[in-house]
Amino acid sequence: MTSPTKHERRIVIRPPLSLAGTTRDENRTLIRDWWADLNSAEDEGRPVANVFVMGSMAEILRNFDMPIAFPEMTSLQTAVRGRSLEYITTAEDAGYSPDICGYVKADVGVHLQGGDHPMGHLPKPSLVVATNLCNTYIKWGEIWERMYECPVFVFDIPGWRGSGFETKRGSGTFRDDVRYVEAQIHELIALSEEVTGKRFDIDRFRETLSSVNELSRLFQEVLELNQHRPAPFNALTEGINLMGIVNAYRGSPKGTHFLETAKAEFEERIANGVGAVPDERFRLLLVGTACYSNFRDFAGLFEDWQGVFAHSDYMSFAGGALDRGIVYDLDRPIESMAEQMVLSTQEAMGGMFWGQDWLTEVVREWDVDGIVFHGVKSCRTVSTGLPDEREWLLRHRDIPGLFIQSDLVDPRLWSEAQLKNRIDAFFESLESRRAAGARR
Amino acid sequence: MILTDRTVSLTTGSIMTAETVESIVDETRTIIEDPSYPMARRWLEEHPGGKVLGHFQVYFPEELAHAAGVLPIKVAGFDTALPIRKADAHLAAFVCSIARSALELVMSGTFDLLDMFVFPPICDVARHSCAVWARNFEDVDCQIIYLPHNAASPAAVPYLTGEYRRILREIEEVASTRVSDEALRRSIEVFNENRRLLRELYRIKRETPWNLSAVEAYILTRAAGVMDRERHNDILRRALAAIEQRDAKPQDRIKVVFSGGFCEQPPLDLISVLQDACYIVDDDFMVGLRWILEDVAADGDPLEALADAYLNRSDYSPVQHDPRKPKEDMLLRKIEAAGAEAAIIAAAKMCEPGLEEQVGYSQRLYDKGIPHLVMEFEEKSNTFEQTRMEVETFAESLLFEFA
Amino acid sequence: MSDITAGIDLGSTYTKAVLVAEDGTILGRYEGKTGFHFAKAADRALRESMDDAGVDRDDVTYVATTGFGRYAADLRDLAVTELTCHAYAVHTLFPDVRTVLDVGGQLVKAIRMDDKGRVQGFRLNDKCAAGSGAFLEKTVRYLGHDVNAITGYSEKATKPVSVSSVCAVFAESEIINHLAAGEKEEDVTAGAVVALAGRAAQVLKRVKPEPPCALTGGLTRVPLVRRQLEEILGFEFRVPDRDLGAFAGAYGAGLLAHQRLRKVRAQEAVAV
Amino acid sequence: MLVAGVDVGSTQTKAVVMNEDREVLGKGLVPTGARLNEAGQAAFEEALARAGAKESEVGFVVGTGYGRYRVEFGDAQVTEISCHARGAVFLFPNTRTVLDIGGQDTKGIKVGPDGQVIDFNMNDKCAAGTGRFLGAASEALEVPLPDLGALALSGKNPVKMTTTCTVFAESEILGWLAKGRHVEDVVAGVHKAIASRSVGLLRRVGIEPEVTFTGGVSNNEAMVELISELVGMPVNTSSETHHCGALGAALFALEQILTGAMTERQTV
Ligand SMILES: Nc1ncnc2c1ncn2[C@@H]1O[C@H](COP(=O)(O)OP(=O)(O)O)[C@@H](O)[C@H]1O
Ligand SMILES: Nc1ncnc2c1ncn2[C@@H]1O[C@H](COP(=O)(O)OP(=O)(O)O)[C@@H](O)[C@H]1O
Ligand code: SF4
Ligand code: SF4
Ligand code: SF4
Repeated sequence: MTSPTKHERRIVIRPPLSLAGTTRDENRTLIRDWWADLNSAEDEGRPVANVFVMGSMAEILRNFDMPIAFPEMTSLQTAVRGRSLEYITTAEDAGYSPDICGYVKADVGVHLQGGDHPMGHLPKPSLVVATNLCNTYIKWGEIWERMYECPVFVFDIPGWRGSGFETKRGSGTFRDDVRYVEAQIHELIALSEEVTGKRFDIDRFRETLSSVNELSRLFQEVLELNQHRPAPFNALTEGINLMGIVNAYRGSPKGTHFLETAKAEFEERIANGVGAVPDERFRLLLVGTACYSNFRDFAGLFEDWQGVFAHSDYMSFAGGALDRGIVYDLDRPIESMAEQMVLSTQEAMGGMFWGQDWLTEVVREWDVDGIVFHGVKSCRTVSTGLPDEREWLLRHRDIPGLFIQSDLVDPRLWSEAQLKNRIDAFFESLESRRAAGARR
Repeated sequence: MILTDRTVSLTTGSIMTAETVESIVDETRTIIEDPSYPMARRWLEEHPGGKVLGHFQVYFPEELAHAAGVLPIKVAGFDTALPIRKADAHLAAFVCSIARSALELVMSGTFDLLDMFVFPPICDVARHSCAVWARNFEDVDCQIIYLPHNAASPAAVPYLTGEYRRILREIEEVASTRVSDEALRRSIEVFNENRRLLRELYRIKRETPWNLSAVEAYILTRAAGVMDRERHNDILRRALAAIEQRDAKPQDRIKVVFSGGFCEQPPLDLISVLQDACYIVDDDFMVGLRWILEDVAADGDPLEALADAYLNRSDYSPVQHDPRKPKEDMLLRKIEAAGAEAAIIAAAKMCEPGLEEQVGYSQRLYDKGIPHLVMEFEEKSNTFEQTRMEVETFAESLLFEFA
Repeated sequence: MSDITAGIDLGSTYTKAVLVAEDGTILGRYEGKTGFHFAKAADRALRESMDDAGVDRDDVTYVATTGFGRYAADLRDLAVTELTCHAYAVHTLFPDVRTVLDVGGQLVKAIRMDDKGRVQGFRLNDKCAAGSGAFLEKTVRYLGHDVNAITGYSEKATKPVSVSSVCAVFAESEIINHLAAGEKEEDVTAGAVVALAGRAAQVLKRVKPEPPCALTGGLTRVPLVRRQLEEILGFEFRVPDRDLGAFAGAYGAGLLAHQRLRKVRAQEAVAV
Repeated sequence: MLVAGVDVGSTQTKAVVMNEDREVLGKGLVPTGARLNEAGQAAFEEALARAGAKESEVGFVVGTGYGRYRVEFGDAQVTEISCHARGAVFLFPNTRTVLDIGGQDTKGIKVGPDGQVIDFNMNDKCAAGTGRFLGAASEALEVPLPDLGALALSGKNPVKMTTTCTVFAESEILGWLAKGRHVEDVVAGVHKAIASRSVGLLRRVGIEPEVTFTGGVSNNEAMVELISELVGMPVNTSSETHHCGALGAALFALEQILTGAMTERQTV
């Protein structure tokens, strides 16, 4: 039961796989293209929209050929590139409190430094769409509104009203919700027409919807591959690459192509019995996000124990509900989109705020040994109720859970010794559970 | 039950002769500082079988509950009178104090008096709280009243009218009753009266702050959240009559507007430290109680009238984005209307919306050359030495004569 | 005879007092541990600074207190906050300075002021010991010395160790580990000083400093603090000479006492 | 054959030497100081001396405690969370909840009947309200640490501490004395602050009887009393609870010897 240390990590010889690395390479190309698109739009003076991963409105915005910037992704990239702290302190120097979401501050820092980002130049938004799925989105939008005087459209989707509450199709509340959302789709279309000077094209809209249907189907298939033992991919490390593309390329054929690539690579791993983590011993489920400022170390703390993340709730809520199965009805596109938005908001928020049932199901279907709840200081949307959820699952479902804290992007909140202590103890307890189970 | 003799006299509503502001405020203070919600319990004794609905900050259309004969009460945290014992274990460490207090009320059993609880989704923490509550508070109907975030959308009023109707149905179910439009209109009248009285209180504060201290005004306002409105109206009437008799001498103090009390409330002692150094001539303490700025129309569809008032005749706060009400402009207007020379831009510790707003406010005030003090507070803090130093320095910088 | 005022700064750890003549000349001063009793500390401070100046109680016409214990001293005629005092003292010493950084025992205070020495804005650090003078004191105490050793050690250092913990208690363990790893005492002390300067710079940036800036407080006695700040921020700091940096609060209080006295005198004149 | 457990703590290093019948033959306790490895060795040697044994008789040493990462003391390392759990159940077999208050961290652990960890929680980043705080109080008041508890028990009107930050403890304590409060009331206030913070932490794992209080602070009778009061039941402590982490480590060492391998984990 000794805690492993880094230098003990083993070198494993894997069978040569013909598709190895294809997903990673395509991911790199696509992300590079995405940046190039943002930058050329800026150079040519074309409008750029800032949107968020939960409710990107790609379905509508693609119609106007507006490149979409995801500030959460660009903030995350500052962390992966090891530069988030510099931006965060720039924002804090401008008066943003240490207790404000680090994504917001990293982004504000980039803008305050003239848009200079480690991966390119961050354009000024011409339009901001913020959904209510995270209320901080709205506050974030207001910051750009002040900086650039750009319109901020708050796209409001009532959805979730509380535990066990479903606004079922056919109910009066569902109709009210859909009508409100539909009205806003029309408002957003009108606003986008105004910003871009382009007309909305309903046929093109249908094409986008159909592409999202396809994307959603593939995404579900990819996630399910990880029900295999050993899990072909790590939902923590490789999961984030998937997330980047399904968000940035939602509604584009390139997005679906990418998922096909990933699926093929993972299937090949399964066929060859190759797992994401060599000699998988523990299967985990991540609730919350990773720590991107110390991404490798974070993953390493679990991999040292041969633990793999088979799934994460992040793949669900930050995936724009793709994992829940989106099926748009192309015969009544706008209405259908409104309905899907209400339903998926309800599910995504339910999973986030009232997640024990969904988590129990994942634990069973993905055959998970324990849940890692990662409270991130930046994000109250993800973290507020995690301790309660964890306690509930342990008490009512006997599912072991570990609660750890750090941050998405703020390396000052990273404390490896403390994390390691907790993580080691958690694995030790999983091990003794296993031993007790074997004895019985 | 912790009721003093004086409270009883207060609650009977008999107007005593030569009542002073101090006596009314003292009595009210013991009520609002008691986390057991003594007046709600008293109301339940007076209304056997009565139902109580709790709601979280900022705003809830209490008329809906009132019309159904249900007592609406507002959660507004408590200072050290409610130590947090159990709630901390259920929430992440970086969550504001009011969310903790609210959960503590549930877990400590104080909220056994509730039959229904409603959260407006004002922020990430409030929405989560609803789920946490529901997991730990199974006997009570916990839900979200969806107050629209796209306030300027033409679809918002019809949408909110529908949502009010939904909530009204839920309340009717809890109270086993049906609510008529007439009953709603009568309730609107009671609350219109309440809003008028509060406006009067705030007028006095703005115009003659020496006759009504910030702490007094705060206590009198906050009482609205913990007792029935008829009773509160009565207290306000008596207090206003007593204030009329006051004729204090203005002192050499700066006039400031306090911003940042829209959700979590600063402890009374903190307000008192602030008022030692300046006159707080306007503020957003418990802004939800005064959210609607004009009388709500008592004719037409009452639910629509309430929805329209919420969206279109209302104040502003960091938890609402309304392109028609840029918050800095609204604050500047408030400062001007109150004749204030400075502002205190506060935020509750860990309150994301409040902290973000601080930056916008202070930037604009800086540009306009309006002196302002930026500070954070926490409902549970009990030392104010640092705040005292800050606010005194601030006042010194405006009052001291420098060569 | 012209007026003499006393400025007494009842700090959280140290009490400082300065006797000030009308033209701003310093006639006497005192510094000692604040200890248990603010009132007693104030009495002692006044008495000893009078001894230092060779004047009697009757010569001191006005007493202004400042600092954490400013209200606890009954002998005061006036209480002013230390922010106002530091700003005014710096304004008097360096009329063109608009930004002051005061690094003391418990708090770091950054102050911006106008051309009259009036405070325009300020920021304090969170009340957490990480980055406070008290932490430095603890560090050298751990090494078996008192505060006076900080300066000597930090001047001798050649390569300060890095101290990354956010918490002073954990930082202490970090420091202990550095010592265990064979780092020199001076490099360890300097490491703690560097960490402190980094935090102080953070606070200063919050008030949007405009150079030239001035540095005050007990940590002006540690030249490395200033050098480190200058390196981080890229501009120069003025530090009052004759050790006045540590006495800036008391000096400011003494100067403001003169201001107040003049106003009182003027009013009396009108009344007569 | 003998085994040993060595707990290299942030403040004190503890060691236990045990035989195959799970009898403790000797204990060691030394201040950790700056040299973790030496402290571990010194405590180990002290325990050996008390046991009247030689190092060569010891078949397996498990290291634990905050220092185990730095020096990788012993033949294997286990976290102090697992060790305290195991040690507490060994000392008090009905233990279901463990509270360990050490020099710079506090832990709440929920344990199963075999001493396995079911759940745990510990303080993060901020060391406020840990054992070190008592040390600071003892220095500020010039009362020796072992006498602090008795003094606290005599305080009838505890003051309300506003900070539990170790570094600021001193000035707040002096502040209270300056206001004329009695030393015993101030000390009582200090204890109350730590106790309520620790029990708050313990609540996060849920408090189930019996509760065993371990770590250096379990030597303090006032803390034992206050914590019993706050958790609503008497808590277990004994002269062994300070050594609980080392004891648990020794038990793990024994298991290693008896079963050959504790885990199926292979080494390189
Ligand atoms: N002789 C000295 N050498 C080095 N540092 C000193 C010396 N005297 C004081 N200090 C530092 O200054 C701090 C006290 O600063 P001061 O401004 O007097 O604080 P306060 O007003 O809060 O008591 C001490 O904590 C110490 O770090
Ligand atoms: N005899 C004693 N009486 C009271 N408290 C003590 C005694 N011995 C140690 N302590 C307390 O225990 C703490 C050390 O506990 P310990 O569990 O050894 O911590 P660590 O493992 O982190 O070094 C000290 O900070 C001190 O407060
Ligand atoms: S609070 Fe969370 S979800 Fe919201 S913007 Fe920040 S990181 Fe994203
Ligand atoms: S204080 Fe702020 S963060 Fe807390 S519930 Fe209120 S608005 Fe939300
Ligand atoms: S214990 Fe550490 S983190 Fe906590 S307040 Fe003190 S110095 Fe700061």
